Amino acid sequence: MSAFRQNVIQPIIDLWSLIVGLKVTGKCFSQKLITVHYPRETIEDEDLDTYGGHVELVGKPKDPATPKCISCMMCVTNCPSRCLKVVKAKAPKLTAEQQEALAEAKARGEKVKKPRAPKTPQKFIYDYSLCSLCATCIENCPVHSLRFSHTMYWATTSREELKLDLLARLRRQARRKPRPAAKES
Amino acid sequence: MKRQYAGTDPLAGDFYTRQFEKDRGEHTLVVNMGPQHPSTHGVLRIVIEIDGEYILRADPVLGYLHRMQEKMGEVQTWGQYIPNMGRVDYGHPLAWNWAYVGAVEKLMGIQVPERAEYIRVITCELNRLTSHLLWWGAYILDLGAFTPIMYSFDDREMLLDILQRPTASRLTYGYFRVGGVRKDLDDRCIEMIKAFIPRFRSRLPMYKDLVTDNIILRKRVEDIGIIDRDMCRRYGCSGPVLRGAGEPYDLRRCEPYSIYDRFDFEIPTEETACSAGRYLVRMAEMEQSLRIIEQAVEGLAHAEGGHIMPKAPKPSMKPPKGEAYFAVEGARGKVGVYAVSEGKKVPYRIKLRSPSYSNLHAFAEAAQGTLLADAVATLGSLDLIIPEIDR
Amino acid sequence: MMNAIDVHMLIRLIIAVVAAMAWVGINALVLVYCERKFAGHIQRRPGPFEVGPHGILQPLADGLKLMGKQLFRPAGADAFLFWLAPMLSLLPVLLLFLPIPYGPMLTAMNVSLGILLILAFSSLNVLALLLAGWSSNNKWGILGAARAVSQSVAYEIPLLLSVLAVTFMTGSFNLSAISTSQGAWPWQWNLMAQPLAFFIYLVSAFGETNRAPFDLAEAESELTAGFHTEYSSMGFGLFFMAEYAYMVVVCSVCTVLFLGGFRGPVADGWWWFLAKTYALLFLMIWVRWTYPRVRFDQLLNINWKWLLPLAVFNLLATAFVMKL
Amino acid sequence: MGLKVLQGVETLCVARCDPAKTGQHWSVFLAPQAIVPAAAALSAAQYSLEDILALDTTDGLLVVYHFNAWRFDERIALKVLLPREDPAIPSITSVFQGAQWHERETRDFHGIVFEGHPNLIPLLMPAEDVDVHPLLKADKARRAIRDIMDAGEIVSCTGEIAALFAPPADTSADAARTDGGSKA
Repeated sequence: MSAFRQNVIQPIIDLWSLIVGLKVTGKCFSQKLITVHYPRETIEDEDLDTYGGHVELVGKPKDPATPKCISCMMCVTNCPSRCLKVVKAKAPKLTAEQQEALAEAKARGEKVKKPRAPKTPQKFIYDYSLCSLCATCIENCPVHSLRFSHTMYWATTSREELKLDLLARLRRQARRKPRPAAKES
Repeated sequence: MKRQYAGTDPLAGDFYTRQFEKDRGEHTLVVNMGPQHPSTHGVLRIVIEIDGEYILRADPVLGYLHRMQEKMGEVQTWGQYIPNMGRVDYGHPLAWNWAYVGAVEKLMGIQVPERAEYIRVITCELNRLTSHLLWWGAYILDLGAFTPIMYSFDDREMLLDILQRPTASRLTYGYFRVGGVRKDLDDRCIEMIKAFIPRFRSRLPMYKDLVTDNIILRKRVEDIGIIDRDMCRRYGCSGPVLRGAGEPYDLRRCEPYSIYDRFDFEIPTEETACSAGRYLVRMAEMEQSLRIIEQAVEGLAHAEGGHIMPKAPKPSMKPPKGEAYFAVEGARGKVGVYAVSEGKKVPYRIKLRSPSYSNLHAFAEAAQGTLLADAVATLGSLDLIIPEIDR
Repeated sequence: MMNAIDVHMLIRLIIAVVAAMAWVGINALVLVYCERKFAGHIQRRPGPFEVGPHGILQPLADGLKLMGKQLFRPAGADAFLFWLAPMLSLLPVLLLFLPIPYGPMLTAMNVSLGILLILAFSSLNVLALLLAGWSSNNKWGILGAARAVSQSVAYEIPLLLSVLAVTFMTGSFNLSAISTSQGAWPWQWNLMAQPLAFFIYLVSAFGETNRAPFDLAEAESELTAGFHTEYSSMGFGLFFMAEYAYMVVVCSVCTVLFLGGFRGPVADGWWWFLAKTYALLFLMIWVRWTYPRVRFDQLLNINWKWLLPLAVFNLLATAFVMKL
Repeated sequence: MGLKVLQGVETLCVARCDPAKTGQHWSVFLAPQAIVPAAAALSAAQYSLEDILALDTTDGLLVVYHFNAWRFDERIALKVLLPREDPAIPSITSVFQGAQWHERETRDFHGIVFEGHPNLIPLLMPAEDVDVHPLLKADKARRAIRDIMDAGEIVSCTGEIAALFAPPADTSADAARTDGGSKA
């Protein structure tokens, strides 16, 4: 009897689960869509703000076109993917007159200050195709000059375009949104 | 011309096929399941000898996604290796993060602040949910139902939004640091988690109605792919595979690490040792993870310390000489990292013990004598992540 | 030489076949679109949306894409059989549409043995699947073909028996006669008299048309794509069209046999026929996007252990009742 | 109090480790021929295999087997030191079938031959690179065992193994080696 129950009655009862399944999908069919039609709609900014896109430079608060970066190379040494390339700026070359003046001053026994190399880097190249977005550079920057951008919708057609000149990018950003100080005046 | 292939030679296959065909019986067919097969999820390849549709022998061939992660560990500094951990297992990367960071912390004798421990528990459990949801959808897809993966991804997207806030990424997290985590959980994140838990609780019955109770699915997974306790021991299986065989072995309880001893949760087990057992264990685990997250979010409110210890080691840290083994409970089982330091910036040796590797190894024995369709059901129930197997 | 009636018949036949071809094409396009939209909404996404308003031109674009692709034949495949198979799959379908009564006067050929004609020619599809799988020189293809054959052979029997039960009641193989023998309202349909036969027919129909949850011959997660693994371009396209055409045929026949065909409340006509057929098609789509796939031995067990005894029982009961 | 599980197995060195520091409870050095009996003893005591790995050291190739128990928290590391030339060790696949892949992987990475393995073909490395062993260290990067791990709290030990962990006696030769290493 139990065999009959197990082999004949039970399967018929089990068919109910199929109806339940249809009910679930039927219910979902009548519900609102939950996807975002990408080109026409985008997701909310609030979710986008936390997205870690490629790395970008942070400008000085007073001069957004110049990065805070002091060319200390911490980011370059710590990067596991070796995707950053920073070229330090060289000390400005002295003109002949300046050199003479310097030599004179030295001869007079004054304390001579040779012009130092500016701390701002000359080049800041970043290869997004290599980057693993691990944030090691961001954490290890002593002056907090790096951060994640929020560019989620960026696509390129060639690998070369993934090499970014972050300095140029920063200048573009600064131009696009005028600094708050300028607004006030 | 056309018939010249009928014999053996030019298309007889590669090294592994030839190795496999040495023991081939008469009147059987050797088929390659993968590396491009819809249900091997990536580039797993299994050479199968079939008689009709019955599997006589199966032999997984690995290495299609082999990246030599262990060698990479020997050329990078201790801190630089962390992002690699996100790439070993894309399903549950935070477990790998934790295993590696934990091993280094053991080497250095670091005590992590309480708040950081809570954050680790919360994010790791959320990540376990994403992993189980991914598995669930993909497994049902393997069994032929297309719709559930869309529902599971609906929930998974919300989890990814939550995890994106502290980690800034959505899949391959490199979030843990030696001494803590990279970024604190903000209020909005806590809010989102609190909103997610009741929503997900209400979704679980729907999953049950649509799939778990479905008679077709039950008939597909019950008594298929038996991996019992002894097999688990011989092959070193762990995680849901072992718990599906009835052994309540969960590292969060049996080898308690971090602050898991503070939480009240159960370890679901099933005695059946079949695919259905493993399936049910994972479904029950999702509920338990929710419980842990609930308690951890409460605990986080009055946890001491910051999200990372003060003066946390830099990427160029130099752990003292020694060896350390640290294992955590990942979504697939025991995730272990064995690190050996010579006291330099660069590790001397890093061994990654991945759960999928051992779990897959048991497949060959479990699949013997089952149907081809059962092989898919068994393979899926093991919840394999190929990059983790090949490392 | 040829008398006037023959010429008349021939012209009629040609028109009918051309119409059937168009009908198959249109149905495939509409059904593909409906299926994708329906599946999309079940999964709470919009489905095709980009080509044309609400993606309505998507099937056309897909068809063009299929035609534009390279016709590829794997090394070692038997060229003749390989290309014969898709054609063999689609061609008999055109015949199947001939005896179906779409409206009171809308029948291509009022064949007295209409239902037998449909059952006979639809069996040719098995041959196509077998040839496709065999000639591809692909192991998955052979497995798919083997599955397809045993599945089709098995499911034809209960299908036939459930159809026979209806013909016992009406006493005719003519589909128009079966339609008109039923009333306009749902309770006058054969569905009410033969619920078991309807159920058996429906389940067997899923098996016959290789639709999920019985799509084992092409079970993509097991056999990659089964018998049509190696087909590209329109080779695949023809199989695809044939599958949808068979769905339409099976649902049309079901409408005629159990749902009153073109009969309906207020006014009889092709609109009722289409509405009922498409309702059945939607059911098939709905089921496909809900259930997992059954295993092969289970599939055959369902047939031999459940459907066949039930169908025989149903047939005997019908005969008994009719005799009374 | 020694390690009860391995009673009856010939061990070279048994040492208790600090699990808080190393994650291991016991570190046991064995002779190559003792590995199969040791694995059998562990198997009989319901231990499960975690992993097998090898370390390239100046003292030779150190094969490490990790076993652990389910019912209680204990991880045992079995260590076997093999010569660098023609390293070979009996396979434990007859006891733990799960060792098959671990041993194949170790052969791939370090070139250690596991005798008695049913199918010792490349696993993760491509078949054409049978003789490439990526985890073998360059001469300069190689360290002695005493430089990479502690002996732990020794319970019993033979002189041979104790010598591995003893501070270098012959200062001239060893100091030169370590200096060279640190410069590199």
